[in-house]
Amino acid sequence: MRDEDTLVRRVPVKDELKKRVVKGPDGLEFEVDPIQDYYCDARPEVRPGSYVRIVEDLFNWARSESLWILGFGTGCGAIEMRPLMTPRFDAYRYGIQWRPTPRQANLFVISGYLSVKTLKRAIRSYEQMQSPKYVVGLGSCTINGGMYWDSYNTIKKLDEYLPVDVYIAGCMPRPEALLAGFEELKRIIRAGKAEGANLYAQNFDWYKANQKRVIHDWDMPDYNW
Amino acid sequence: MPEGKGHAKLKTLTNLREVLTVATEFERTARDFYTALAPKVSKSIRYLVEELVAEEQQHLDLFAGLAGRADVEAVLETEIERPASDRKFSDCIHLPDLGDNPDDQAVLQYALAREHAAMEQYTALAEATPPGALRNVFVFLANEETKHKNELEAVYYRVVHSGGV
Amino acid sequence: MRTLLESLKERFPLGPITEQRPDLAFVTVERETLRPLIVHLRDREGFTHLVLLTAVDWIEENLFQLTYLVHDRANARDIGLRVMLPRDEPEMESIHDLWPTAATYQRELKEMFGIPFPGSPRLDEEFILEGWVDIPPYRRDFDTLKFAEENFEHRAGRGTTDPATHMRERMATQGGSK
Amino acid sequence: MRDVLSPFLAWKNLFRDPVSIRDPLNREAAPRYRGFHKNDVEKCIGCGTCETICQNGAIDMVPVDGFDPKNGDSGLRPRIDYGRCCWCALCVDVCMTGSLTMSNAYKWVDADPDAFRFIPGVDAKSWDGSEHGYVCAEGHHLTALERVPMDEMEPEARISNFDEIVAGYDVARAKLEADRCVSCGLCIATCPAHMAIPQYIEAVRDGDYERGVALLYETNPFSNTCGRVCTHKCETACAVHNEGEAIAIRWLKRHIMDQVPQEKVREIVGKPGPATGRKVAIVGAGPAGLTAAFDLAKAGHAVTVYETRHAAGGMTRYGIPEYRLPYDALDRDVDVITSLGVDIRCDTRIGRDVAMADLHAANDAVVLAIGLHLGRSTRIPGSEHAQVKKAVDLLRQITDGEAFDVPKSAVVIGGGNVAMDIARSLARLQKQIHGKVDVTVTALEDLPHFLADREEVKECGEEGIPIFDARGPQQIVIDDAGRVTGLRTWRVKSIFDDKGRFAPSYDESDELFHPAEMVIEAIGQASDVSLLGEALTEELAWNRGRIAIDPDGRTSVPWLWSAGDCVAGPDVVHAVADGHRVAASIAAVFAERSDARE
Amino acid sequence: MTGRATSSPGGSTAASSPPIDLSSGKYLKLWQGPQHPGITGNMSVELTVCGDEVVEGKTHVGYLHRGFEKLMERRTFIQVFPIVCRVCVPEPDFNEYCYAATIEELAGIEAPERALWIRTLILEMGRINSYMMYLGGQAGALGMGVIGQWTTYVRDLMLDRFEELTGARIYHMFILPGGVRDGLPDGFDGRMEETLREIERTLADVEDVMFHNAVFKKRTKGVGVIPVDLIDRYGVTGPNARAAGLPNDVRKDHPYLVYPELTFEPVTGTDSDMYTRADVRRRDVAVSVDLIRQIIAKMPRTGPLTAKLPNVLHWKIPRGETYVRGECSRGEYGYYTVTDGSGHPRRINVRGPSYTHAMALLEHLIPGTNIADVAALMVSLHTYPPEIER
Repeated sequence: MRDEDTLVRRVPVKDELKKRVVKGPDGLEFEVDPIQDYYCDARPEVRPGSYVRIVEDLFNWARSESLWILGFGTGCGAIEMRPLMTPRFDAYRYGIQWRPTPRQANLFVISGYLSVKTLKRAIRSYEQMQSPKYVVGLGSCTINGGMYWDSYNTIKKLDEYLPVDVYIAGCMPRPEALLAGFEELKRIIRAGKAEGANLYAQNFDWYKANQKRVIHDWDMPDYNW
Repeated sequence: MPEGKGHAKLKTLTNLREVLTVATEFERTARDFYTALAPKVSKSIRYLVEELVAEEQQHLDLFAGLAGRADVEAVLETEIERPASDRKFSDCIHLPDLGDNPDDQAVLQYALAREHAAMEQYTALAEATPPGALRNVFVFLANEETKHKNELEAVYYRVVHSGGV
Repeated sequence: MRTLLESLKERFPLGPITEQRPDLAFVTVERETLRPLIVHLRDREGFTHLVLLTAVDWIEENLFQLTYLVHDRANARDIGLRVMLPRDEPEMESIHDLWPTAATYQRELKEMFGIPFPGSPRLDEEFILEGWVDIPPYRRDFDTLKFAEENFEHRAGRGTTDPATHMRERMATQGGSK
Repeated sequence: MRDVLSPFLAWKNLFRDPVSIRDPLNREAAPRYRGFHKNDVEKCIGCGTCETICQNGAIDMVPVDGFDPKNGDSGLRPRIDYGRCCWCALCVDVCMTGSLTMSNAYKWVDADPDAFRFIPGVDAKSWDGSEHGYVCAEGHHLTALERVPMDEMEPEARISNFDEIVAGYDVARAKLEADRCVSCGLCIATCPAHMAIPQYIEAVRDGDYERGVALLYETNPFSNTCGRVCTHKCETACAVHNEGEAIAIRWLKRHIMDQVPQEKVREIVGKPGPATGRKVAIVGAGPAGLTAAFDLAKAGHAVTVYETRHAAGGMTRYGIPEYRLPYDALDRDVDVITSLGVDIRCDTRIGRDVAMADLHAANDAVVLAIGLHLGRSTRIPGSEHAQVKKAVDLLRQITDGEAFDVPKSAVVIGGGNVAMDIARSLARLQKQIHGKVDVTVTALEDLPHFLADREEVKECGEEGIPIFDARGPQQIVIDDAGRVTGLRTWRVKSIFDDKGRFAPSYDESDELFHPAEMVIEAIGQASDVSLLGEALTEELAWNRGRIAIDPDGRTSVPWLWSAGDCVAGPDVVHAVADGHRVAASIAAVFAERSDARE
Repeated sequence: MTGRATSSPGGSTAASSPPIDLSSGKYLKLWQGPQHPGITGNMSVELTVCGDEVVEGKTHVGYLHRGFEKLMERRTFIQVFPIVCRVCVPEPDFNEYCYAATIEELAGIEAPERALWIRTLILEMGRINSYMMYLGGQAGALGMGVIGQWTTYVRDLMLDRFEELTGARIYHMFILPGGVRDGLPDGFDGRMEETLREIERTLADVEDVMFHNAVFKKRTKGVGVIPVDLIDRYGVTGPNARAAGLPNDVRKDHPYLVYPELTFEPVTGTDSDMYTRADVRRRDVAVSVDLIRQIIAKMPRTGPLTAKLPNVLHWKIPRGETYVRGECSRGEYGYYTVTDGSGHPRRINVRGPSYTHAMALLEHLIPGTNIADVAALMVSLHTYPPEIER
């Protein structure tokens, strides 16, 4: 096990993130520490389910029928999302649509391999999404590295870094397979088993340790939303 | 079978009791013959003779058991026609002289001839017997001898043709 | 192509020449010759298009090969200029002033091979990698599989059997003395 | 104006039928689609070529219940990790049996990331029965199926002499042939000596013959010999054999030896180990005895080999004709062994010149590797006649150059390699002396059950020697003057019973007479164990006619080991393997004794 | 300070330019991407804006970096074949073709005639797909979602043709070194013709709705002009160069595969702005449609599909180096392959057109544009990030 602190320090902090003195519009000078001051840093919390089972079931049904996917094509699998958004496959009829920002999305499709650089952005995007939120791993490379199994720049097991609800095999999976994956995810949500966000909160330290082990240039707060 | 010395038995009809007696004698002499032969052969091929002793003893026991069976008992006195192969069969009771130190091939050839005669004898007897318990006995015996002969054939092929690449 | 190479030979000290195709030749040149030669090719001979600039690591010979591929549109031909640099001191003159786009190539070479091109814009900024802490990954002595195994988790439960070994072990026990 | 109105043309699509696929969840992929894998596990041989070619490291070869390793089948089956696979189908293209294919199924979703791993054909999947999916295009092979031909002498050219028939590969062809190998290693277990076949073939590919020689000598000091006359069971196990012609493993081995000068071979083999003071006597200078001698000498033990014949080599010299194995090739093998200081005493017969007991007394261990030099007789009527010869005796006479009256016509009984050897040797002599070949071969077995190599049978035919298969010899006919006139045979109706056991039955009506001056029996051989003497024979444990040995080749008598044809049956490379085995066993016993002494 | 925005032709990033003082309060940094709807693929542009005018743009790539060039060095020559197509997702076949061509050249292998025709067919099919994605993206970046709905649909029809021919939708893995994997399936010609007709119909609709659209014209005409003297200095190729009036087309200049036997003229434009580039690409689709018809009509239907390869499991290629290029939808695509006599490539360098277009060129064009136009400008250069960082 490597010492994470050493690793972070081996990569110098970018100039713009260093503490510095800034002059405000009113002419007053003050010090800013970007990482501390620009973000709201707080740990995620476990969201308890509703006390009434039938209410929770209703919520889950509603959630399952409105999968809003974050429009972030992290890897090559993103190209098979395009047909789903268009009339031929028309995923909208299944209650699935794409949203441009994490705030509006509850499903993050990791469309294939994640390079370390993208992993960092994917984590931030994921953390900005509102709970309950779900993650689908698309393609072989999210399962065990896929054809980039010996690459120095891609992670191999997505579930080390983010809680994954469903995996879809293929390289890359066809739109039909994606739909099947989403249907499976709906089933899991309806069964109340899509607890990714809570898992992430529960095992936050474990996830963070894993993330920091591969992201050497860790210049962001542990959690920001 | 005190008076059962081969050719004297040359009459057209015989009965099952007689056939069984001759057969039992046939196996007994064979067993005794092989038992006596064993120490004479080289140790390298003694296994062959010892196997033959065991095999003949097994047959002897089989025939003894057969004579005691109720269904066989009932047909023991049935007269049947003596088959043509009887002569050859009876001949085999005569013991050959395989010499002082017979080799494996000689022993096997002799054993094969014996089994072949026995097989033919029982097959012929079975054919001469009307269907029924008696016939089943002969068919059974014929099968036993055939099986034994086949095994010997296989041994023969392996021993004699070994190295025949 | 032959005549062009002949005329170049008269003007510049050229190393070994490989005529790969009638429309493609590779020429080895000294570090100092590269710039005057490439300027000549660009301005006099019509090789105005810099197709690519990349490096090859000949670690056994302790050399980096820089390949500058330039293209002459009018005559549809290419020349690849090879510059061999010692691996332990691989610095090379920048050509971003000749082709602004060369700056990108040089930035990549700096990052992936560790070859510096002093004066090239944004040379030391991270380009493709982020937070890289090992030796430049395109160098031959960087073992990507080893790196991947040490740094990333692979899914457990895999394991293979060598057919020859398996057969020898299993068939020996099955067959007894034979 | 047009630029403002034109966009409204989009509204015309209101009247089009929707293009949406009604049920995308159950849409079938194209017939060629590269979907999930299928494997015909009965056809699969577990060669692991799919694993080798997979650039994703997605395939593991794993043992599967119900599939035990056997000749040409490792018993392993591919397990595919869909966390790695990229569906490039190179594994399907390269599959040596065509067992691995793809369905056009493509849907597999699971919440468990560890679930995406399966053994196609073993772990039942919904697409196992799928008719569609990717298969390798007709004629598309990633490896070459046809064997590179080797030059050999035409029948007319070879029939009048004992020159070696096959020329051996030249370097270019050897490289081509070596290139066909997929390095799966299925052959290694089948080779009795477990030679490093893929590795030495790789040495041929690389043109590194010295490495090749070193590899060969790790497991076989008789590579000149085995490179020519090995029974090459390895080639029956070859993965390429399934869809094409097996790699010419034997010829490649020979090719390596052909490329390296003898001095270099000796240099590669090296020097004997430091002397240990132990002495070993070996009876019989055949491949088994000499291999043991080689190993023991390498380990530093003093080895003396006793050979009753004029020269070393055993059956490889006295049983195999020169045109298959030239004596100088064999001599080169023997030369390397003697160069290690092994003392071969020819013309020395145990039991006559030296007693077994003396060997025991003078040595720390004795190895019996006496082979099978006694010819068996059919013992049919007439077989005692002087003009009825045993093949092994005749072959020995030919090797030793002993003169005998070459018959104008001869008939050979037997369907093994020895029968072919004597028939073809006699044919050559006939051609030389009488100018005309007249040899007939009759065999009990039918052609498909011949024990002889296919090439031998083929070449026999080419040389004008007719083969009558499925003929049971009944009588050697002798005329009134006491001369052999020929052989009478019956047709064999069947040779094996329904259980595959030997049980010949004859069709007596189909009788043939094969006229000949001489009849040669080549039906089988036995070991001449008489040299042991009665006491030792009695002392030894026997196993169905052969000296009983433990898995290491050790007999029941503690100082005596036995190896080679006399215990394992006839096969050169088996004899070599045996030689190694007893040498290892002896070395282990010596080591134990040393430990005990300390 | 704002003068910085109209950067000199020496390059926006020239070290001589005065630095932008962030603490002055005039400037704001905006990150467009990687998670951003106005970005092509997984990349990002770091914008420095003054008001709504962009004064500096820096392209950041590497989000899709898998280290292909490194991975290829670890793989045997046949093992490289499945991995190359992943370098470019929307138009993967050029990787397969260029790789196969360099390997064939270095190993002295000639692919059979029939395979060359099928390769050409596949490359043209891929070109149409790539353009279709572009048209949708270009329109989408300017708020015209419907075009993308149409073009993605016809692209999907073409994917069906790909699927029945190659056995895969996206990564075809069909052009092997030495040839192609299989011939055309039964009835392919007819279905292809139907698809082509659908494409032509859609193209006509696109022309009406997009190219004769006042909004589109206003947003794109005169914007993002690449002066012709920049073409070679910035390594601009393909439609980006042809829109400036240069007839640069590798298919014509360096004819490869069976292009010498096909009749076509490179499509050029004059204004070199966003509109012209889009228009050049739209007309290029029609050229490809015509080429496919010619190929279908002329191609041989029998004959071998692959050349005899050495045993691929231990295929070694003698030392050598070469460069093979092709004209992909975005410009010059090429593979520079170096072999060293071993069983693995020594080095493979992939020259994707986006490398120059999305980096130096984009960074040069961005200053002075409006924030809202950056996305459209990026799209109009038609860049695919994976081929930049590989």
